[in-house]
Amino acid sequence: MSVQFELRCPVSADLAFIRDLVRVCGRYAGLTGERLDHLVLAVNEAVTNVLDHGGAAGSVTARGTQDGIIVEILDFAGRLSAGHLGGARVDPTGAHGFGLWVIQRLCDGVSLEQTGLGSLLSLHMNHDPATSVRHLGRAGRERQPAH
Amino acid sequence: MSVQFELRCPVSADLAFIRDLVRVCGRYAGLTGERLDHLVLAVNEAVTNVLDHGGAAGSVTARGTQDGIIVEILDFAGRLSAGHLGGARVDPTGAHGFGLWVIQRLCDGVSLEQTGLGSLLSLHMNHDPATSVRHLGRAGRERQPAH
Amino acid sequence: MSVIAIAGEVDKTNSAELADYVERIRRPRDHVIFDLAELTFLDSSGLHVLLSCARTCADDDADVHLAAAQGSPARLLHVTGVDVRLPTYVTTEHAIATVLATRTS
Amino acid sequence: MSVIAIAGEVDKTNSAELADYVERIRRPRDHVIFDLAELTFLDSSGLHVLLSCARTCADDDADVHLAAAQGSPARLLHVTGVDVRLPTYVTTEHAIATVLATRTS
Ligand SMILES: Nc1ncnc2c1ncn2[C@@H]1O[C@H](COP(=O)(O)OP(=O)(O)O)[C@@H](O)[C@H]1O
Ligand SMILES: Nc1ncnc2c1ncn2[C@@H]1O[C@H](COP(=O)(O)OP(=O)(O)O)[C@@H](O)[C@H]1O
Repeated sequence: MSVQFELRCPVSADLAFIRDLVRVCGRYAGLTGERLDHLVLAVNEAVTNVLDHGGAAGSVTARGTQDGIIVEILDFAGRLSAGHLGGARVDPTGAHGFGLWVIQRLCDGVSLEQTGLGSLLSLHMNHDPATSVRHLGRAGRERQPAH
Repeated sequence: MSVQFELRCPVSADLAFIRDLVRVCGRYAGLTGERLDHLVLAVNEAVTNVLDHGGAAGSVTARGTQDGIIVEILDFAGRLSAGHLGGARVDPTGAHGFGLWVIQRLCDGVSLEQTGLGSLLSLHMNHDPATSVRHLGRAGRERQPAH
Repeated sequence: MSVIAIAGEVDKTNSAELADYVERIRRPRDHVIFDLAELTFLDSSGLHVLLSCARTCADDDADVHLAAAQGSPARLLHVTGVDVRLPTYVTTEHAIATVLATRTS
Repeated sequence: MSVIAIAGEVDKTNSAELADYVERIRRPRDHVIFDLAELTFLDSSGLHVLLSCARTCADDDADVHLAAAQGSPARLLHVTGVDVRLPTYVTTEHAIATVLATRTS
């Protein structure tokens, strides 16, 4: 689990392919069950936003870390702002989008940086606590993996 | 199937992870059954060689093409030569290695280029003929996917 | 009552298609039961389809019922609070029974 | 006769371990049957383990028998001609029966 990796692929319209890749990377980074599903959904939402609101061009980079995985979604158009992230609300009537809200709700950490190449959204997800023996106390009960 | 993609990851000791990624990419590129398995095995052998005989550092790049997929294995040490490829023999007694022979036997195309970054082995694999309606004649019977 | 089963993965590449389908299938005043047992992935655009169907239904006093959601889709319904806002059932049979009971009462 | 079942994936990261295991298990003059039914991946280094076991066996007049190979491992045995060089069986039961028959004859 400790071997580092970095994987890069372009944002493309094939969301299912990107989901499959993220799933392989997340599993390799030690995520399982619910937390793996959450990562896949969050990345899916961020990539969809690049296709819908951004320049429809960018890249997805997944990198293993000590604690789990970081997936960076780079939007070449560079129009995703901190205001968008901060303004995200959940709206169970469905009158507004809530992709950005879901991303921030599901990930352990979300950060946004404006770079020379575009806006870079970084999603952090730690290992599933329930898979780590040291954390098998309260946290383990709070976050049971699905299986 | 026609959306292009390019995916890059470093050569690492975790061969199982690289196999999983290649499998996802190959499937996305339209390979199935036997031909997908062959691609995975060929890439596994090439990466193993970088770890065993090369500098243990390099990268794997997978790219979708019109006809299938190209996977490039870059060995930073740059010592893989055409002589190695040409000299590869199968030896069913197992006295010698035959990774390079297997690679050339299983892939639709193999090429080697010395670049500034190292030796670049390119493996080409076309779509499974049996999945393409136009090719469902003799070729389709010759190469049945496993399922 | 319309029972609409959604299977596989719903994302932005096919959610508009799903919306069209739902609109075509539903008759006015029908309650709608979404059978999600075979749904393996649902993104926010797919969830919008369910919610916008709920709004249309509400306009003619009908409800949308969500049944048998599993895994990732079930969790999306949960974190967004949609499973509290809309009547949600463990099985489709249960959803159907409830709608039938409401009708006859 | 030793029946050695190999399951999962064998690649360069664990083939040396497999070689040690095979060497430890096998008694002199034993025929070896590799039960490959649960083997999902075999690389050339893993194939080397089978072949080097066959060479050791040959030194004391025993054989290596390959049984129940599936999918990718079966194809590697095939393209390399190993499935012609070594006795190969569709099932492990068949391999065992054959070895037993050889013994009593
Ligand atoms: N990559 C992006 N580039 C520019 N604007 C974005 C991007 N992602 C999100 N936004 C803005 O943030 C808003 C909220 O996004 P989101 O919560 O995902 O819902 P939705 O995509 O359904 O509108 C979008 O409507 C858009 O204005
Ligand atoms: N990446 C590489 N760098 C340098 N030499 C290589 C590389 N790959 C293969 N070779 C050479 O080619 C030979 C044959 O390789 P191969 O057929 O894969 O069998 P094996 O790896 O079991 O020796 C190796 O023994 C090595 O000398």
